[in-house]
Amino acid sequence: MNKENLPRIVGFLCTWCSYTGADLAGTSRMKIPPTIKVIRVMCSGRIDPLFVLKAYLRGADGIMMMGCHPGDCHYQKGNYNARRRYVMLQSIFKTLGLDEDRISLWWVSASEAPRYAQVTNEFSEKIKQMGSNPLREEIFL
Amino acid sequence: MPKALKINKSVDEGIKELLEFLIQNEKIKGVFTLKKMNDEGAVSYSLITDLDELKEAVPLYPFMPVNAGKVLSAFSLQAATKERVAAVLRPCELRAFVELVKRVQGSLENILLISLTCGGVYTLKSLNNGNLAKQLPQYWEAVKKAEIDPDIRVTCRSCENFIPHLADMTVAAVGKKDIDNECVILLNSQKGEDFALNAPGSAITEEMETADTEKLKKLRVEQKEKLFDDFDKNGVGTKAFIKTFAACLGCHACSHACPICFCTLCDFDSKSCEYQPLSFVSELSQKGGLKVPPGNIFFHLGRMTHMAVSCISCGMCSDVCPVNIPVATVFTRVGDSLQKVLDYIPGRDVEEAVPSGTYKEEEFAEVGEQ
Amino acid sequence: MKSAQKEKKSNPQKGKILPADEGTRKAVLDFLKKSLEKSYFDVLLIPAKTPETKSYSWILLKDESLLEQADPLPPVMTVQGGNALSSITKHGDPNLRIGALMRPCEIRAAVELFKLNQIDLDNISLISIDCPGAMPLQEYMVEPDKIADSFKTISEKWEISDTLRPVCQICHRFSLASLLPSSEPESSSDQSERVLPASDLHIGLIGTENKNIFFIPVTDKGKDILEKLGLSPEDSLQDWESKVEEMRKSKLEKKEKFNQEWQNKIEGTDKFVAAFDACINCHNCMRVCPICYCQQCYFDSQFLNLSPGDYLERAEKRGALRFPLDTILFHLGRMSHMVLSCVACGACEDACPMSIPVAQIFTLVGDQTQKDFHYVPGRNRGEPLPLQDFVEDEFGEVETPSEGAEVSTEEAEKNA
Amino acid sequence: MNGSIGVYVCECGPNIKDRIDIDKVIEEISSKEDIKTIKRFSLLCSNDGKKFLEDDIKKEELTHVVVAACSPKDHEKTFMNVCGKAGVNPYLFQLINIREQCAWMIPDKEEATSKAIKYIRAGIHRVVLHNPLEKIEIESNPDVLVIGGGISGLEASLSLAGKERKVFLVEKTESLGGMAKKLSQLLPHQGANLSTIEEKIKQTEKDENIEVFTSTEVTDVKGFLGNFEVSLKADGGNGEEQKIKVGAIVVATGFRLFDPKEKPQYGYGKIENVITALEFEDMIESGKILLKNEKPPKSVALINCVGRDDKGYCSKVCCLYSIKFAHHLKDKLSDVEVTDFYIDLCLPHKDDQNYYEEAKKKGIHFLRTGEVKIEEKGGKIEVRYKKDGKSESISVDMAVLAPAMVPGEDTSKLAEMLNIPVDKTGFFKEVHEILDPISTPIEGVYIAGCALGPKNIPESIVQSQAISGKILSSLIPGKKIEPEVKVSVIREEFCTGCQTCLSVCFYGAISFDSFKGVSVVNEAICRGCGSCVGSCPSGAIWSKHFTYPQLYQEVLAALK
Repeated sequence: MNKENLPRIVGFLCTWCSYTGADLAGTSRMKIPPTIKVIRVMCSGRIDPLFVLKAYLRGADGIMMMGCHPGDCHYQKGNYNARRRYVMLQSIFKTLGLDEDRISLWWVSASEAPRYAQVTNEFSEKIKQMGSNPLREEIFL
Repeated sequence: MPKALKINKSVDEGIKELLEFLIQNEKIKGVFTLKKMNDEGAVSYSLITDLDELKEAVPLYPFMPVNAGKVLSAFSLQAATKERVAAVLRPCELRAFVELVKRVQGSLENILLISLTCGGVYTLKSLNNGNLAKQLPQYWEAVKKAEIDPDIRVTCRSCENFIPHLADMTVAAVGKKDIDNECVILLNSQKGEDFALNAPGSAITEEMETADTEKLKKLRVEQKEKLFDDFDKNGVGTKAFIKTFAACLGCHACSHACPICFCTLCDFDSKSCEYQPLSFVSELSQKGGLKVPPGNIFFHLGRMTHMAVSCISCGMCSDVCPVNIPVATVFTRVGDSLQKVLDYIPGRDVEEAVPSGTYKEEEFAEVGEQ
Repeated sequence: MKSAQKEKKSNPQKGKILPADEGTRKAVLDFLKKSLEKSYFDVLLIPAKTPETKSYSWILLKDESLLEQADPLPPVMTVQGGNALSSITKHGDPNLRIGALMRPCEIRAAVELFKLNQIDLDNISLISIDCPGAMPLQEYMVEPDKIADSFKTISEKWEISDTLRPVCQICHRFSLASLLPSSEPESSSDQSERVLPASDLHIGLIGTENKNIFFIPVTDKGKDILEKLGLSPEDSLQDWESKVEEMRKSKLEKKEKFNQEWQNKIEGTDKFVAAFDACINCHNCMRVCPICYCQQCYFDSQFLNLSPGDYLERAEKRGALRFPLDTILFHLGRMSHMVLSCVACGACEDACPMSIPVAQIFTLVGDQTQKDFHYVPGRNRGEPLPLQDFVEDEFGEVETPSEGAEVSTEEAEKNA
Repeated sequence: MNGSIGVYVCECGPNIKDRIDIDKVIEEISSKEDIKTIKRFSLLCSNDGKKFLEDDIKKEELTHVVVAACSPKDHEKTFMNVCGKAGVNPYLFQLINIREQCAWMIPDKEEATSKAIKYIRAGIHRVVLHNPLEKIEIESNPDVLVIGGGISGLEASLSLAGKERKVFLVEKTESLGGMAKKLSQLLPHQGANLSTIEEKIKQTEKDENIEVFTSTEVTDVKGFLGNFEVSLKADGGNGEEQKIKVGAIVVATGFRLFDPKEKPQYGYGKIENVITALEFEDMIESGKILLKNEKPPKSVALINCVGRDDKGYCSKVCCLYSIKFAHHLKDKLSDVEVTDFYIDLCLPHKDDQNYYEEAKKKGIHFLRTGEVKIEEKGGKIEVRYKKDGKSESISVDMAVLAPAMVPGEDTSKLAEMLNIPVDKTGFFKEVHEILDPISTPIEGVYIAGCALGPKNIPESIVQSQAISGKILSSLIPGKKIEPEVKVSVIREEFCTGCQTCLSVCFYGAISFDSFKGVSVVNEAICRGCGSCVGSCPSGAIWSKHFTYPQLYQEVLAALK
């Protein structure tokens, strides 16, 4: 992939844990791939599966859902809902043979800047290997 | 051994006799059941209160004009009925109703649920061809032998849930060689027994699950595995998925016929899903072309996230599709996976929470931690 | 109108005739390709075959290589073109010059939707085309190759075959309506005020034995297209006109018979109700109808919900109550909402899972009521919808005058 | 578009300036986006910067403002305030984080710049879809309801009343004091005695700011922080209903003791002279430590951890009171043999170890075993146990059981009423065991003491005092409450009434209007997490400031 064709990754980050963790990664000058574009939501429970579908169908090469670790949700349990929705999406994608690997969920706490750096870099690398989302060119959607 | 009622009449007439008894003795005010609309074979669900009208009823007619779960939901949406009524419906319709009740779209209260061991239904299209009436003997022959009539809906052929879960009474049909002369109605609940008190016929004991139901179950499971294998071989992958839905008109008939899709105004019919000029301009320049109206794949995948976990595989969606997309097969396949992953059987139990509204802290612990 | 006709005779309409050596489809597509190349249009809206399948859908194409998949006259009408156009311009002008090639009934639906503010026509050029009719969609989906073959013959010979959809067999507006007004009723409104014909440019296929195609400019925009593409409209259209007129006559005859036949079939409440015996209340007819543009149909809303007690009471009055409820109310109600604008496109019938002849019934009723109002839906962009007259006693026998009145007032406001 | 958008790029000293090509940002944005102005400034959060921003917004007559600078965690509020001062609704503003999320994490300047441009463009497309939101203020009632008159409840009531707060103290039983009052003595080595508790009860009863309701139950709670309406019923829930209004609620309902009868292996209720710790406390209190035959015991077994394995947690206090019993026995009956059976010894406080060593010195046997079994043999009690894999037994006159502490009877009922969670053990669950150990998900509802799980008296007191502090500092008389603005709203015309949203709302902010058949969000309770939005199949719920179209614009911009 050349620079023009870097993977396009959309990250939905909960504001309390993962976004703060991402900020901390910046503050700590960790190297984060420019491929990931962050969208801040209040809670991972706010991530409507339809957002993920929309991004996927619109040609996102990868989608990262991120929230607080189970038990640490700022809103008590929102991340448990997020987890179920993620599992559901995975199951649908697997059954239909769509690229389930393009969709991922990660728990990253506010202090886990190194983890944020690690998972974004790893995922970005993995998506690079997978190549771009074929739906980006698909007309008949 | 569970109690049962034996009426020495054909199975259809037997139920009607019971229903007549229930209405006559004011045990129920009316009954929801299929009723003949004309001589060409058209039927519709009706709330029958009058004994003359009951004569026109065809409770076990192998045809599903609309999933009766939807009918009972429409009836009891505003409140539970104060007067008691009965409903004769198929196991998948009953399961659909239970799913709707869980979503506060109806109430089971004061409804006597009469179901049957189900031989499946013919497609809507079979009525259009005018073949339905001719096929009836073939259907009942298959039911008696506990076999699969090859002309029933695809989802019926591969349905292993043909024994109802929560019925108060169940008409034994599958494997009953004598259904032309005798009607056996199992009483599955106290409510069922109470209603059947002093009813015509003789009290016997009878098992819900028999060697014949086992046999049919085996056949159905085989069919289901075949259907799934075929899907897993030919239907998966982005290309195949798009191809499957290539003919989609975006009419959303599938969602409107679906008993689980209960929303008054579907999100995908609403303004939030309409195309904004700005968004398609950039998409156009990226792809060089765009299907219009856009969003069919989004609709089907999105609808899947909303309802597939509760899909009871009634097959209405395939039947109403004007362009013959095997919607029910796709949704049944996905539903099966989802239901396994989330350990959920739609319509099994009214108290079981809908998976989208609940979670377990300890489940899927490995997810997100890699 | 009569004077306009006279005027026409003294100054006959001219167009451009182009050869169609490799078939009319190719000729039409070449023309469209040119329009893209010369940047007259940014994008085209046209039916196309979806890859690896036998089905068709609309595509908005920018990349001219996609034209290879396009088919100006596919054997079936999948999504009604009016709906397709509305879906992309409903929320305003995308700032693209769009050329939309559609069948006449689709153009007319688009014009009705334009009047209802559901389509923005500012940057759109409507291109209509002579239409041989379409084949029943559900039959096509079962045997696509066979049906496509017979459609090919029908469209080459301009046969009025009884394998076509019933409403297509009797459609006398298969060519551009506003050009040939002789058989149309006069408009109730003042025509001199604002005459904006339905399409901008018409493509004639009839009358050439498939050797040529005609381009007939209708509006200034249409003339502009031809001129910009170096196709000055100077050729005589007589061959086309006379052949169209001939075909129109035979279709009108067929329509007369059809009307009588259907009148007998559905006249009287019992017969009308019986026609919908098999209806399963899926409302799919409404969903595919281009004129039914409401986001939430009144008949899908919760306004009609009653309590179980009320249902039981209703059931007891008649001995039995059909569920889902209000089947006939729906069809009659929908009729009262849209039949004046019904363009008889047949989409409803194509989509009915129970094969109820919805389109035939609506066409019959539409034809008669539209005549009463001297209204031809979609003939003219300037002709106002006869909505103010909507509440008058046209439908005295219908169960739902109040609903009709309610919505029509809303529509009138919206339209004002 | 009718509005005019202004974009401001902050250099953040060298932080952004050195790592992002701001000129290029300005050039790209101004050529591609329909905006009124785009400007750069050295440090927008400085006083000069804020003044510049305010003046420029006014000068340019902007309606929407986008600032590209640091993380919203740093200066979102700062710039929102500036917008407000400049006459632009603070919510028609979007802060784009190009420092942490671009400048600082992408070493390549070109890449960082292009990402910054994308973020800013997304912000511009997002901000035009923003709606002006207004803060709302709600009157609040500073009074407090304390449920439970045990040591925790008493302490909370007294600390609040001491600061002139009106307290309603509701106790289910006839008298105050709770479990602590049933003790014969506190732990002597901790330097307190029972009179402290008696004293607290007296003070409470005297205090003019505390209204005590004994034999009274809470039957219903409605409302939210600052505005709770509570129904009380006297006579153990059978009497007349009374309604009170309070601003905060302290749940101090304590615990119960596990009933040893549930474990027949202890022979409680069947074998003579097998008694519970509380019964032994009564003996101490009466000064008569006697067997059923009125003779003093010659040998006593103290059995700890009764029910521990079933419950799965340590009750924390039993080891110490058993040691207290042992001391007492040795002190009163010099020739008595005392054996203390335990699974794990729990001696958490600094003086506890010493107290235990002293007991050993007095000749008390401590036996670490698994669960023991008690049988009757020849009129005596036989305690069977396993030691190092071998079955052994001793014969004693008396066995004192120390049962596990279990949740109070009303815990689940109250939890439902207050919409607060309980955990696996059945006790109430705090927001976070370490970070927020006294709060519940419901603002204004706090939990103290053993209602949360086993605690000793000092711990319970500390919690009550902490809660008083929280209430006194957050619920101030005369001060209004400002609930979250970015809350969820239900679009009624879309709502089908399936109530899925109710099941995913952890705050009980959504209720169902059965007349209209639609869900309703109480904006004063909603915290704006948006879980309900993600769960609604009809798309009927929007979370303000995070609406579907707003987020979708961000998705689109990310994929451009």
